This record gives sequence, C-alpha cells and structure tokens, in this order.
Amino acid sequence: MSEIMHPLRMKYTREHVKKTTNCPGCGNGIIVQAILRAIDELGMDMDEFAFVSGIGCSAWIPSPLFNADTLHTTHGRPIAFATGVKLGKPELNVVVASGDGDLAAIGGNHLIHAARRNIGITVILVNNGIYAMTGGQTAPTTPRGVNTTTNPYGTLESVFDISSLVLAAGAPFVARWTTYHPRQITSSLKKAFTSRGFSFIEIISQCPVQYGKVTKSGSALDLLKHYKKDSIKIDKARTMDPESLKGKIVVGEFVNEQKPELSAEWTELKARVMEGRS
Amino acid sequence: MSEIMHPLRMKYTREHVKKTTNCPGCGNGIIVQAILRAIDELGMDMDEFAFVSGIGCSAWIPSPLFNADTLHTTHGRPIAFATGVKLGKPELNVVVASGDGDLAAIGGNHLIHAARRNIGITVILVNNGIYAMTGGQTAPTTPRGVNTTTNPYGTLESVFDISSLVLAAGAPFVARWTTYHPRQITSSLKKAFTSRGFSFIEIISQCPVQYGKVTKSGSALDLLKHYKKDSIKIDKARTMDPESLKGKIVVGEFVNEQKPELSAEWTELKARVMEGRS
Amino acid sequence: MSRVEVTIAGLGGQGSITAGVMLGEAAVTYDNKYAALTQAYSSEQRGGFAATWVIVSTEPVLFPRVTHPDILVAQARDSITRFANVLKPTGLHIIDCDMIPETPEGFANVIKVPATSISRNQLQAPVTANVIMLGALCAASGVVGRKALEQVIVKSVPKGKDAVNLQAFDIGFKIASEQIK
Amino acid sequence: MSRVEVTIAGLGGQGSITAGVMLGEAAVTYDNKYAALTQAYSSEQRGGFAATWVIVSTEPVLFPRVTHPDILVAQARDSITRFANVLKPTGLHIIDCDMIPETPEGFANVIKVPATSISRNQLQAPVTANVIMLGALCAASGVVGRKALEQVIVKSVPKGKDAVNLQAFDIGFKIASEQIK
Amino acid sequence: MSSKTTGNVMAGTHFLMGNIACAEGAIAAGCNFAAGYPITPATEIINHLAKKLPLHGGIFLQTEDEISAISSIVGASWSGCKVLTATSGPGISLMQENIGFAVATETPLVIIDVQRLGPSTGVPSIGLAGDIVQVARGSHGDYQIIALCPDGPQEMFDLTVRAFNLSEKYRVPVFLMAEGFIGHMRERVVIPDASELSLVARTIQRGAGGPMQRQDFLDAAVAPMPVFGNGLKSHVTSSCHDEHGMRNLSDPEIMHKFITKPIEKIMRHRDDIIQVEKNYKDCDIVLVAYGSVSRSAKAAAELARADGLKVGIFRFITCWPFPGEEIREMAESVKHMIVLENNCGQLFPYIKAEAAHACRVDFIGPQTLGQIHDPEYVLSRLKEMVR
Amino acid sequence: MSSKTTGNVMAGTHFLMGNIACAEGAIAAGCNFAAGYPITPATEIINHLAKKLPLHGGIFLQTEDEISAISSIVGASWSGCKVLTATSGPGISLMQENIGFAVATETPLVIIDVQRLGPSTGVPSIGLAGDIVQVARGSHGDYQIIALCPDGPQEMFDLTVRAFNLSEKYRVPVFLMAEGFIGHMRERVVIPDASELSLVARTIQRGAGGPMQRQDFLDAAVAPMPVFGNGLKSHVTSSCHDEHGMRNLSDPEIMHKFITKPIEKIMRHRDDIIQVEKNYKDCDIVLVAYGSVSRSAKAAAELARADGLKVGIFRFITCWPFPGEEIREMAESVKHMIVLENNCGQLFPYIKAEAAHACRVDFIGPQTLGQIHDPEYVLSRLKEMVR
Amino acid sequence: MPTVTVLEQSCKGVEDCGICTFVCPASLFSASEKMNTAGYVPPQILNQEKCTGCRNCMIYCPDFSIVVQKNADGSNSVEEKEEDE
Amino acid sequence: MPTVTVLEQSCKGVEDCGICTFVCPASLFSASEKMNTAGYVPPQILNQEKCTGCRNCMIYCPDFSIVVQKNADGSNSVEEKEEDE
Ligand SMILES: Cc1ncc(C[n+]2csc(CCOP(=O)(O)OP(=O)(O)O)c2C)c(N)n1
Ligand SMILES: Cc1ncc(C[n+]2csc(CCOP(=O)(O)OP(=O)(O)O)c2C)c(N)n1
Ligand code: SF4
Ligand code: SF4
Ligand code: SF4
Ligand code: SF4
Ligand code: SF4
Ligand code: SF4
Ligand SMILES: [Mg+2]
Ligand SMILES: [Mg+2]
Repeated sequence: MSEIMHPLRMKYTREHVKKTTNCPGCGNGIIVQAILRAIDELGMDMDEFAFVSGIGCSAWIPSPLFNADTLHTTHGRPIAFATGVKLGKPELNVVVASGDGDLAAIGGNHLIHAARRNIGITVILVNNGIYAMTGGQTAPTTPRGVNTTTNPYGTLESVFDISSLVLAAGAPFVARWTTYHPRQITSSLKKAFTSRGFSFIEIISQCPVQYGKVTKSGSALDLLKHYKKDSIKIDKARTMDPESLKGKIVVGEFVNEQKPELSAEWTELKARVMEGRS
Repeated sequence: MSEIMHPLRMKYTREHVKKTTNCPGCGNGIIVQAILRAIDELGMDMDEFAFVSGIGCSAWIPSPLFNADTLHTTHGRPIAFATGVKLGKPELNVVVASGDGDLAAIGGNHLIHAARRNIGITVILVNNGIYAMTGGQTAPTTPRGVNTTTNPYGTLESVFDISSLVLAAGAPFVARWTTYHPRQITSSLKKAFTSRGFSFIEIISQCPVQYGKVTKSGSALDLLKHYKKDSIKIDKARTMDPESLKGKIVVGEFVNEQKPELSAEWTELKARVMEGRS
Repeated sequence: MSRVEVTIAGLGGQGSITAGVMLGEAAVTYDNKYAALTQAYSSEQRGGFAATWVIVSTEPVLFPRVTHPDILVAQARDSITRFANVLKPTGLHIIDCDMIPETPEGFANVIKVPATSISRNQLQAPVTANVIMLGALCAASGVVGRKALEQVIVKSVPKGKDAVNLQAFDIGFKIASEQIK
Repeated sequence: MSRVEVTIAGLGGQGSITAGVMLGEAAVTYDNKYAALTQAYSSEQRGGFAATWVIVSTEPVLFPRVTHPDILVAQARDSITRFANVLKPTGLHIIDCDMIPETPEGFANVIKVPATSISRNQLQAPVTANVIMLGALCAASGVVGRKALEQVIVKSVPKGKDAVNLQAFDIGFKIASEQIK
Repeated sequence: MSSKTTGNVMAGTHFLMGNIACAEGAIAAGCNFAAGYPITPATEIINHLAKKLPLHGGIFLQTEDEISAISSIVGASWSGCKVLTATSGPGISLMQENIGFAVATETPLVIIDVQRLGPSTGVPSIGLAGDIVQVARGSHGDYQIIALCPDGPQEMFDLTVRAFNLSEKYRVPVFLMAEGFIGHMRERVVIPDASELSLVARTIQRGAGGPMQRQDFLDAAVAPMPVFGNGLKSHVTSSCHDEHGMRNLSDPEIMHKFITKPIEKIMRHRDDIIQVEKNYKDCDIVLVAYGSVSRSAKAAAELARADGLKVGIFRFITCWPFPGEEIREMAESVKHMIVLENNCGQLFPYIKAEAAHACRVDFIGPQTLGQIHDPEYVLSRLKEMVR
Repeated sequence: MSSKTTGNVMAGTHFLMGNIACAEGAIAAGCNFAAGYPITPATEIINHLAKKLPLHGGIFLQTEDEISAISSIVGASWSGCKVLTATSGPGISLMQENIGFAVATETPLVIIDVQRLGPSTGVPSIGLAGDIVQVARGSHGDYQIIALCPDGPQEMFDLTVRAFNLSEKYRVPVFLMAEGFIGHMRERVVIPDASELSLVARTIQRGAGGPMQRQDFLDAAVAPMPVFGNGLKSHVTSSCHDEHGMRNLSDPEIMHKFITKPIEKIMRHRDDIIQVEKNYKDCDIVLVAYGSVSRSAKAAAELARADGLKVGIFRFITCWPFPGEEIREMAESVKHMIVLENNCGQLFPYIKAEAAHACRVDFIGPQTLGQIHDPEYVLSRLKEMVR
Repeated sequence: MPTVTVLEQSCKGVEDCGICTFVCPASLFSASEKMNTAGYVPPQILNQEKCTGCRNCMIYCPDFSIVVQKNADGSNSVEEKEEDE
Repeated sequence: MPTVTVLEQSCKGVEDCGICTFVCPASLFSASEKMNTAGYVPPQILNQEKCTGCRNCMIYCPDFSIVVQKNADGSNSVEEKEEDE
C-alpha cells in the first residue's frame, strides 16, 4: 500500500516540496485541496494558472506547493502584483490566495480597488481572525473583546465584514464559506475560475495554534465544530433579524453578476484605438 | 462700506492668509464656509479643534486658512495622522478634510480602517470626481466612460460609492451632500462635531477647471445645476428602483448610530488596568 | 549671434509661455538651430504670473538658464517689475503698451506694441496678443526667421484660427519694423 | 573559569531553550555573573530542531556567539548530528540517553541522563526533562550555582509546578554527581 | 516638419519637453505596460503614455497609489511585458519595499524619477537631484540597481531607451534620474529612425521541466527569465532562495549567495553598464558633476578656459553602479576635483572615498538650492579654492 | 531578585532579551504612545509595549500597516506625546515617505529598526545591519536624522532612553539600529533607578498669538514645539515653509532654508549627539565597527594583542550624523583602518571619504552574511592585509 | 431691509464663478462693468429692495465675497433659520 | 467497498489535528498506537467495512494524508458527486 499517494497531490503539487509548513489541524490544508479539486473537476491545466500570494501562513497555500507559475510577493501586495500579471497576460487565470491580515489589513486598499475596477482575478482570502505567522496579533477580523498578543486587555476595535466590504466596493462575485464547507468552496471556486470578472471568496479557517491558543478559542476541532454549528446560509440569513444573527457566520454566495472585466476591456480598447490610428 | 468683512472669515480664518488658492467657482469655498458655519452655530471655539488634511486642492480647505491647529500631511495619509492626534489628545475635535483621490484612492485603506475601529474623528471627503491638483487624472470617483488625462479613450473602471463603502466598513455616521446643499452640510457637520464616533461626510463638489474641462461637463454653474436637478434624498431613493436611480445623486444621512468610540475606550481601558495594577 | 537669451513674461492667460514654445520650436524644427526653454507660473487662474525663458543658439546650449536676457518681451506691468532689472542694458525691450503705459526707463531699445487693444478691438481675438508680440520680436531681433515662426503658428493654433493668427503676427511684425527703422 | 560556552539542543517542544534561559538568568540575576544567550529554532510544531547557546562568564561577554562549546547538552539525536562536531574534544557532553542510546564517540566526558523516561514515568511530567538535564549540567559543571538555578526554576515555572521541577532538578543533579564521582 | 513615425518611433528633430522625450523613448524602446500615479513634476510622462501607449498596443494603468504601480509592473514584467513606472521622490519613497522585491527577484523594469525639491512635500515644481542615494540605498538590505542621469531632453529620450536595454539585459530595475528642471525644460531632441535604434530583449528561459531542473536565479552571468504562461511552473519569491528560486531560510551559504549574486551580476558587467563623459586631459582641476548641473560645470569650464584656467570635466551618465574605477583613475592624474551636485552633496562621499587618497576633493552645492549653479558662481568658488 | 519598579522603571539586574530591554527603555523614557505593526524580528517590542504601556497610562495602537504607524505617531507627537514605533527593514521601507514628513516638520519620534537579512523578504529571523544607509538617505531629498547602534541588550535599554532624549531635545526622528541578532539575544541588563535616569522633555512653545508672531520652525538652535491643543493655532506642513510654518513655494531663499536649517540644527549640535567608543592609543591598526560586529572586533583585537599585534578599536555608538571628525582625527594618528560591518560595506565609503587622505582603509564583511564575524577570521584577514 | 454687500476685491468673477447669480431666488445679481485688480468681474446687485434676506448668496459664495446684513443695526450675526429644499 | 488509506508519514496527528475523527459520518477514525518519525500519532481505521465512501476524510484532511479509493480497480479518480449539507 505504500505506493498510494493522494491523487491531487500527485497531479498538482511540486514533487520536491515534501511537506507543508502548516501546523497540525490548520485549515489551510483544507483550502489547498479545495482549490486543487476545483481545477481538477474543471479539467483545467495548472499551466493555465498563475498563483500569487503575500506573506503569512495562508500565503503558503499555493506557494511553493502548487506545480504552476507561483509568485510569492510582499506583505499586503499580492493583488497589486496580480493585477499586473493579469493585464500583462489576460489569458492566464490569476489566483490570489492569502491571509486576512495580508489582504484586509495592510493590503485592504488593493482589495477594494481591484473589486472596483473589476480586474478578472480570483481572490481567496483566508480569514483566521488573527495574524498567525507573527504570533497571534490582532487582525481586522479579530472579534471585539477577545485578547490577543497586541491587545492583551481585549481588542477595542470592531471587525470588518470583509465580504460586505468587497461587495460595497463593487465586486461582481462574492462568496463566503468556512473550512467546514470544502465542497462548497470547490463549487464556488469552479464558478470563480470560469467567470470573467473579479471573484472573491472569503474562507473562515481555523488557526488552532495562534488564534485558538491566544484567544482561548480551543482546538482545530473546537473551531470546526463552531463553524458547523453557527454557519447560516445567506438565503436563510436574509430572513432573520440582526439580533438572532449575532455570533453566526453567514455563508454562501452573496452576489454573482456580470460586469465588464478590465483586461478584456483593455483588449477591446487597444483594438479600437489601433484601428482608428491605421 | 469698505470695512465690511465676512463674519466667518473674520472670526475663524488666519488674518495673514489673504486669498484662497481655489479657482473661480470651485466648490471648495462653499465647503469652507459650511464648516465654519457649523462651528459658529455650535458656539464652539477653534481651539477645540485640530484640522488635518492631505495633498490636493481639497486639502487646502482647512489649511492654512483656518485659524486653528492645522496639520497638512502627505498625500493619502491624513486619517492615519488624525488617528494619532485624536488618541494623543482625545479632548480635541479632530477633523479631516481632503479630496477623493487623497482619501479614497491612495488613502482608501486608512479610511476603511478608521471607520472600522471607530476612532472619533470627522472626515469630510470632497468628491469632485477627479484628481484636480495634478491636472485632471482619473479618480476612483470618475464616472465610467468619461475621458480624463490618464484615460483619454474613456475610463474603463467603475466608481466607488464611497459612502456605501465607508458604511460597510462600519462607520456609525455617514452622510452625503453636494455643494448645492450648504445648509445641509452644516447641519450634518453639527451632528458630526457633537457626536462621539467616526463620522463621515462625502460632499460632491464642482471642479469646473479640471473636471469640468477635461470631462467636458461644463462650468461651475452647469455642475451646480446638475446637483440641484439630480439629487435625490435617501428616504425617497429607498423607494425607487435601481434603474430610475441611474444618474442620480443620492444625498442625505445614511446612518447615525452609537458605537463605542476608540479613544474613549482607551481612556477607560487605561483606567481599568492601572487600577488593577495598583 | 551665437546665443540669444529671451524672456517672455506676462499674466496667466496671456499666452506668454505658448509664445515661448513657438519661438523655440521655430528655431529648432524650421531654422535648424538649438533652443532651450524653461518656464514658471503661479497656480492662480487669473492675475498670477507666467514667464518663459528661451535660449536660441547656433550651437548646442550649454548652460540652460537665462540669467541676463538679451530680449525681454513684457506683456504686463508685473513682468517689468520682475524681470527688467536683469535685462542687459543694451537689450531689446518689447512691451505691450496697453498694459504698460509708461516707457521703462534706462533701456535704449524699447519697442511698444499695443497688442492687447489690437487683439481685442481690431482682431476680435484677445488670445492673439501673444502672437502680435511674437511678430514684433521677429521683426526686431531676427532671432528666428519669419517663415519658421509662421509655419509653427499654423501648426500650433486650433484649426480655423491660422488666418487671424498670421494676421496678428504680421501686424506685430510691421509695428516693430517701423519702430526700428 | 572565566568564560564557559554551553549549547543546549533538542527537538522543538523539549524545552531546550527554556533551559538555556534559566541557565542564563540564574547566572546573571542570582550568581552575579555575565551571560549571553542566542537561540534558533525551526518553524515546525513538532520534529523540528531547537537550540540555544549560552555563554556564562565572570567578565562581560565580548564575542557573543558560541563557536566551540565547552558543554553540549543534547536532548535528541539530531542535536548530536548538528553540534557534537564543534564541541571541544575535552568538553563535557551531557546526553539524554533515552533519546540517544549510543554513546557518542570521541569524547572523554560523557554524562548520560535518562531524562525522558524519568520525566514521563517517574515524575509523570514530560515537560520536566529539560530541568533534569539542567540539574545534571549544574552538578557536572558548576557553571552556575545550584541555589541560583533553583531560585530561577521556582520563579519561572507555572504556579504549582515548582515542587515537581525542583524534584526533577534534584534527580538530574544526583545522576550527574554519581557519574562524575 | 522632418518627423515620421516608423514602428513605435517618432523619428525626426523636435522641440520637446524632457518628460515627453522620456515617454517617447519608452515607446521607442518597446514598453508595452506602464503603470503610475500622477505626481508633479513627472505627470506629463504618464499623461503622454496614457495617450500614446494604446496606439501601439500597450496599456497604461493608473493605480490607486505608487505601491500598486511598482507592484503591478513587476507582475506584468513576469507576464513578459516591457514595463515602466514614472514618479517623483514621494513615489519612490513609497515604492522602496517593492523596489527591493524587484531586485531580489531579478525583475526587469524601468523607473523614471523626476526629482523635485524635498524632503517630503517640499516644492513639487522645483527640481533637485535629491533622490540620488535613495534610489540605490533606500530599500532595506544590500542590493545593486542601475541609475542613469540625463542632462537634458535629448538624454531623456536616449537614456530611457538605454534604461530598458540594461534592465532587460541584466534583469534589474533601472532608474532614470531626471530632475524636475530637466523633465520640464524643452529642447531640441533628435529621434533616430527605428532602424537605427538597437533594442535589447531579455533572454527568456526555455528550459524544460520544473524550476528544480533549471537555474532561474542567482546567476552572476544573468539567468534566463522564466516568465509566466510558458508552462515553466516558475517559482518567484523574494524570500531568501536558491538558484532554482526555492525559498531557503536555513542554509547560511544560500543566504550569502541570495545577497551577493545579484550584486555580483551587475558589478561583473560594470564596464558595459557604466558610462561617463570625461575631458580632463592635461588638467589639474576637474569639475565632477551629473544631471542638470553638469551643464553648469561645462559652462564654468568654458569660462575658466576663457580665463586661462585649464579646467576639466567629468560627468556621470551612469551614477549607479558607482563609477569608482573611473574616479580612481582620474584621481591619479589630476590634483583637484571639485564636485558639483544639485543637492547637499549626496554622491560627494562616494566620490571622495575613491579619490581622496590621491587628490584634493571639494564640493560646491548650488548657491541657492533649487536653482542650478550659475557658471560664474562656480568659477568664482573654484578660484577661491585654488587660491 | 534585586529588581523593583519605581515610576515607570523596572530597576535592577535582569537577564533580558534585547527587544524587551528596548521596550523597557521606552517605558522608562516616558513613552506614552506607541504604534506599530508586527514584524519579525521586532515583534517582541510591540508585544511587550502592548502589555506594559497601558499599565503606565500609555497607549499601544496596532495600525493597519507601517505607513499608518509612522503617521499616527507623528500625529500623537503633535498632540504632545512621547512616541515610538518599532519595525524591521520592510517596515522602514514603507515608512520612508513619512519619515521625511517628520524630518521636514521637525517632529520628535523614535523608530526602532530591528534589522533583518534582506533585501526584500529575505530571512526574517536572521539579523544583518542592512538598513544603515536607508534610514539616513532612504526618503527623498536632503535631510539629517540621528541613528544609534546598540551592541547588546544593555544598550538596547540605554540607547532607547537616549534616543527619546535626543529626539525630544532636537525635534528630530531618532533611529535605534538594532540587528535581529541583538534584538533576540539575551544578556545581563542593569536598569538604573528612576532617579538615576536623566530624561529630557521637549521645549514647548509658549508664545502668544498666531504662528506669524512666533518662530516655530527652521531654527538651527531648535524652535520650541507648538504642540496642539494649547490654543497656539499652529500650522504644520511638510511643504516648503518659512520659520512660521507657513507654506511658501515661490521664494528661493526660503526653499534653501527649508532644506538646510533642519540639517544645520543637527550638525550644530553634533558634539552633543555623537558618541563613539575608541581605544587606539599607540596603535597603527584600528578595527572600526558598530553594532553586533563591534563585539567581534573587540574580541579580535584582544586576540591580536595576545598575538603581540597592537590593534585598536573604534566603535560608532552614533552612526548618524556620521562621526566624520572623529574618523578624520583617527586617520591622522593611525596607519590603517579596517572596517567591519555586518553588511556589504554600507558605511565603508563614508568612512573612507574621511580617512583615505591620511591612512589606508580596508573592509571586511562577515565570512558568511548573516553570521557575525568570527574573531579568528578577522584576525587572519587582518594579518593578511598587514602582511 | 437686509443689506447685501459684495466684497469686490476677493470675488473671482461672474464669468467663471457666478454662483451668486444662480442661487439668488430673486435673481438680483448680474455682471458689473468693473474688473478687480486680479482681473475678475464681480457682480452688481440691482433692485436690492427685492432681497428676501435668504442669505443664499452669502452662504454659497465660495470666496467670502458677499455679506448679507439682516439686522437694522448692521451687526454681522451669522445666525439664520435652517432652510431645507 | 471503498478502500481508505492513511498516509501515516505526512499525518500531523489526531492529538492536534484529528479532523478525520470529526468528519467521518461513520466515526471510523481513532488514534493509533504508532508515532510517525515527525512525532505525530496518525489515526487508525477500524471497521472499514462501514465506510460509506463519502470521502469526507479525504477532502477534509489538511495534509493529503487520507486517500479513499472508491473504484474496484483502485484508480485514483477524484470525481465525486456534489454533496451539500
Ligand atoms: C511590510 C511587512 N510588515 C510586516 C510583515 C510581517 N508579517 C509577516 S506575516 C504577517 C501577518 C500575516 O497575517 P495574515 O495575513 O492574517 O496571515 P496568517 O499568518 O494569519 O495566515 C506579518 C505582519 C512583513 N512581512 N512585511
Ligand atoms: C505620494 C504622492 N503621490 C502623488 C502626489 C501628487 N498629488 C498631489 S495632489 C494629488 C491628487 C489629488 O486629488 P484629490 O485628492 O482628489 O484632490 P483634488 O485636487 O481633486 O481636490 C496627487 C496625485 C503626491 N503629492 N504624493
Ligand atoms: S499558526 Fe495558525 S494559521 Fe499558521 S500554520 Fe499554524 S495553525 Fe495554521
Ligand atoms: S482645479 Fe478644480 S478643485 Fe482645484 S481649485 Fe480649481 S476648481 Fe477647485
Ligand atoms: S459667488 Fe462670490 S465669487 Fe462668485 S461671482 Fe458671486 S460674488 Fe463673486
Ligand atoms: S440674501 Fe437671498 S435674496 Fe437677498 S441677495 Fe442674497 S440670495 Fe438674493
Ligand atoms: S485529518 Fe489527516 S492529518 Fe489530521 S489526523 Fe486525520 S489523517 Fe492525520
Ligand atoms: S469515506 Fe467517509 S465514511 Fe469512509 S472513512 Fe472516509 S469519512 Fe468515513
Ligand atoms: Mg490571518
Ligand atoms: Mg478630487
């Protein structure tokens, strides 16, 4: 039996990357598989993709693991790099996967502007509620009142509802799931990978080692159980009052519409003005 | 008659600043007065305020004109500076006034984070739809399709609905007016200056010289006429369908609620932990 | 004349800088000379100042700043205040006498051109005052050839405005020609 | 003995670095000596490596890196692989013989402490293995006084765990004392 | 007018603003992706590119800030584009982190810095050469970039083309260090026919297999670039990495190479990269300068010669890598170097370090910062020093 | 344990990590507002401040990024707080623009840079002194900051206190240039009683009337600071301004002063600011170093002496303003300087510029970048050079 | 009757601005014949007696160039009633 | 009957992870007695015949450490039907 290997691992990851750097029980591993499964189910080739990430535990999801073009950038900037990659080669499927600190704290501006300009990339934001890699500091997703390394007397700030923010910024495709929903993640990603336009998927994910410990929220299983118990589908949530939604995680696809995509618009514009010139 | 002076100018502006740098018909002058009138009507003193601005035509609204503590910062960063001013001296009324490029393009991240953490400052964002000071480049508020200096074949990107974005980021007070609504601006500012919490006022303002010319939208009066004709109060807008709202400017106070304010929370926290220590 | 330094100054909106650019362009692209142009203006819409400094030379221009101009074209009183003191005493002084009624003292070569009134009243085109001054400059100095300037004018002005501008140029040229006679 | 260089190494989770910090702290705050500590660890949760280098001296420490340790405390086989080659030939080699069954060759002074098994079986507290090793280090080298280390242990460990840690220290101390006798 | 546009090249003799000459140089060099954020005194470059690039099939992206501008051109460079951004000092300051990224990942790109009077907001419309050291040392860590100093609109064109060539050839960010004065001045600019321009394109990796089978990085002879979308499964990271591009945070030897190889890559080719203009034969005194004030220096040297003083000239066209050998060589043959900079003396220590063992080295800043040196002032200072 | 906390000071003898000693130094110095963003290897400083500052009535704000961190401490400084931020190279790179703002507005603040191996992401946990020039020249324009180089945890405490004192006294950003190695090492740290610490507070403007009646800026003797909330109606801008703080973009004389006065302010007080450690009496050869590797230098000098070679020592405690006079003085008395830096030679040109006229100057980098120099390696290189 | 004063020197001209001409409900403002020293043509007020005292002109003028004095004693009160539209 | 294989070497242990024990609807996973070379205790599968072939274990395992082979021929197909919950 020892020759058995995980088929996704075999097909889509770099041979020489022998182990992931994730801690035991980290949600990032679930996301890794969910992404590869989407590609596999769509029958796409890794060579059609470029993966871009920032700095943080979650930024290690695609890179260097995935056997594809991978661009591991600086903290907070992957979306800005990805915008250039996409405009430079519009035929590539450009996918950003990174953390909540990376994409919504230091990188928040690139996120909302990418949504606004509808650049055709897919952004997978891993929301683990903390700065995991640097040791449990407050993220803009850390619940109010909770203790962290940099708020040892309890965070005084409120969280971003990142999906709502990205929606308000103009994104045509926005979904949120938790790592308790790997199949749904895959299904949303399949839509994202095949749609034009900026697509955004927020994934609530367990970080047992930093978030779990620092905020005293328990183990990987405790967090997964919470995701299972407290997730509410958006259709249902829309029928509920704010009070009863407290403490709940609203999941699902929030919006999926068509808007003109930037790199395609550019291709058109160039054709138009070059024709006008000649 | 020559000794007559404008009373707001006399009471609240620096004597040695003999003229404003605004072009003729610029909306910024209307905003200047609206701010001073709010202070005057509240019977407040300039010494209770600190005004912070960035770089751009609109950043010249408070600075150096206002006879108060004025901090003229770098492009995009006034909210970050203001956060420090406020936390350093919570008793000050800290007011940021700056442009749409400054606060929503390069400074977009500070804007949404200030809203999220509910730092008790007032932000006046002047939305003139353009980078005026640098000569008519596209702003994230420039309507799609319109020609600008940097999009001479028409902008391909969509605009931010900044007030909605700031709302989604968590701001407890959000209002939008145009320069056709100076009295309403003043009235919203009076609420902002007297409420705790992050308060945000977007003002659609005419820039006849850059926006008007570059985008061929006409003179100061043309723009004011458009504001008059196409503004719809939020109450009414809520009853209308998206189609009939196209081309309209929704104005009014979008939200006004109470949330714990950051500098006050800090004062409390410090008292609590210092007591615990002694 | 290997290196001629020209200052053209006026109020914002009078087209001083445009005139300078035409001068440089004529020198370079039609007269096959060298030219270097620098400029400055205040940010006011009106009433501010605008100035341009043009060096025209048969050799490549080494030091590109104008320090002691050979020619000062002054379109407003403010231009005299700012720049007359550095004009070479032997320098050529071309003034718009509508804007600057009193003759500047201490200069030998002063040419007076009522450019503002001509442009407004005779030509009904206030924006041609700078071209009138350019015509005068051309006649009085020969720093750039008439043909070259005319070509640049035609190329530079909006379509349909070439006739009135060429006429303006001619008027200025004639006025100056008479005064240097 | 003016300058003693100690390396304490093991796998992540074995408390090697904590032991080093206690050693340094004892030297400085209770023995009134000087000490300098540096450390390194890999990012893995388990199975990674962790090491600390402590210099204890009666004089201020000039060069703060350990290059040729006088003492190597090895809590895992990996520690031997990495660090035994730089231990001074005459150096003291304290090994956890549960983790490293074979005696390292080429060293005169090898002290074997079954710290893992004692901590697990006898003390029911696996996390005290590092303190047992510290006890052995204390007895075998005297680099820091027993009293000082005991005080630091009491101060450093969680409340209620001081007794078992002091016991662990004592066990290690005795094991080493017997071997150097 | 004697101009025609062949291919991307607006050939002919023009009277152009420096910034426009620069934008035309970029187009002539084949730039097909530019990103930027408006800022005085560089704005004309992006305005012009916004207008012209699409006509040549290129894209200009106005980003939300300068950080995004540098990041997106790095991304587009990895997609195979010839890329550029243009900004001024405040923009360079904001780009520093990702300039470091570009260096560490050996990404070809061109940055135009039209320098203005600083520090901070300063005076946007007045030029100084205040960013000369910041472009070479302003990002963290040790690294080596290339920087060129145009002395007028003609070189705004020529050196922009050269900047692209060097950047593509050596996989390194190249800066064009224009000053506001140069960017905004207009002068005669001769643009050659497309056929007379020699353009360099990067060598693209063609190796098969994954990156572990290739050497994509850390080659002092310049590794072929494994651009995206070619099935190369490239890995690009600015974490410490080995020659395959793979992250390694434990091997000290790799750390050492990670830092030193990209530097060595430039220094090994310094003779191809470094250009200076010199004319100090038989002179004891040389005026050393670059950029706008090199023209003051030349004018002063002419005045001096007219005055019977033999004064030489040395101009940096390339200022980074620093032309140390050229300075040393000169130091051995002259008695006195007088350095003119349009700042408070940023390169002065670097010059002195290479020359002070062999000759006297003095510094003259502009009489008033913001105004380039008046040649007569230079001459009078020179005479004082010599006396 | 012999420690007690008087006031804000944790007096006594401790075995402390450098970063913790630094945070304790900040608290002892009276810091009451810190803002920062986590980054290895500086994170322990902000973690510790987050825990301790509120106990002393201070605030720690975790900002959304480093740009916001520097901006908010500038704001809080104008509200009258003693302020600090701590970061590493990538953070400094991002802060460059607003470091320039702080310099141009003469704002007191302290920046702790725990340097890591770069360029770019590099190796977060390994220290180098790679940011030495970037903190002085990395923002655009000409300006002058102060930077101090601790050689261990004790100086992480001492020099943090001194950094606050200098910053408040001279209204200028002061950098503590820790290396990751120093920040993460633990050593004996003696913290004096509060009564033994001498702390400096800024001079606050008390002048009546508006700013036009006062001189709030551009005073080479240091203008009293017109902090906010005192009814002073201060105006603060980093645009070119006059001594009242009022923007002026037209007067060349004011532009000149805008640049030169804040530099002059520091240089005029250089004797108070610059500290060096030196011991080269009767030596022909001196090892010149700073930070971590100054300890290698000292150890090597001891080895050399044991070997019969008289080798002196010179250490920068202050590295900016650059101790040029001290170097020149030494150059006149020795024959050979050998510079050790924990980088590729960033200060080397600055040293050589001041010394090369009078003595030989050589450079030794670490054998492997990321590891501080082994003293025996230094000795062997030294012997080679001397031979 | 309110007194309406145009501070001509700071006005930026009805040509480019002219906001007062637009916002006065009684349409009292029109271009004057004068030009101020900056080159702008300020407005003139004809038929001041028709002024309603609404203060629109004062509130909208971007350059502090119109003062409406409501009170007989000429005092510069800036109080007014909130008007919505 | 599906074959479920635990790739023990890459497993990060039921102690800290144990996600398989939670997501298996048939509760087939429990801690084994072994320890892998990295020091983690992988799970064991008891009563494999009760496996429903749902693939939860495979899909949720964060470390690619479980392979469920559905097909009799043992091929590594990763197709599956979409299941919602
Ligand atoms: C400019 C810069 N600032 C700070 C850091 C340090 N840093 C590395 S990862 C990280 C936070 C990562 O948090 P998040 O994005 O949420 O990822 P996670 O580790 O939680 O998955 C920080 C602050 C950095 N690398 N660069
Ligand atoms: C870092 C930086 N980038 C760019 C600029 C140049 N700049 C000055 S103002 C401005 C745009 C201002 O636009 P906005 O904020 O909308 O103000 P407006 O002039 O339209 O009122 C820009 C890009 C700068 N000063 N600093
Ligand atoms: S620290 Fe948290 S997020 Fe990072 S790998 Fe470990 S569990 Fe995952
Ligand atoms: S350019 Fe536009 S925004 Fe700026 S002052 Fe003029 S009119 Fe106002
Ligand atoms: S609104 Fe004011 S500035 Fe405008 S025209 Fe009327 S008086 Fe003049
Ligand atoms: S107060 Fe009202 S009615 Fe009177 S002039 Fe002004 S705008 Fe017209
Ligand atoms: S889910 Fe995977 S890694 Fe976790 S315990 Fe089970 S087999 Fe091991
Ligand atoms: S396939 Fe389903 S039932 Fe079978 S072992 Fe896995 S989780 Fe359990
Ligand atoms: Mg996170
Ligand atoms: Mg704007």
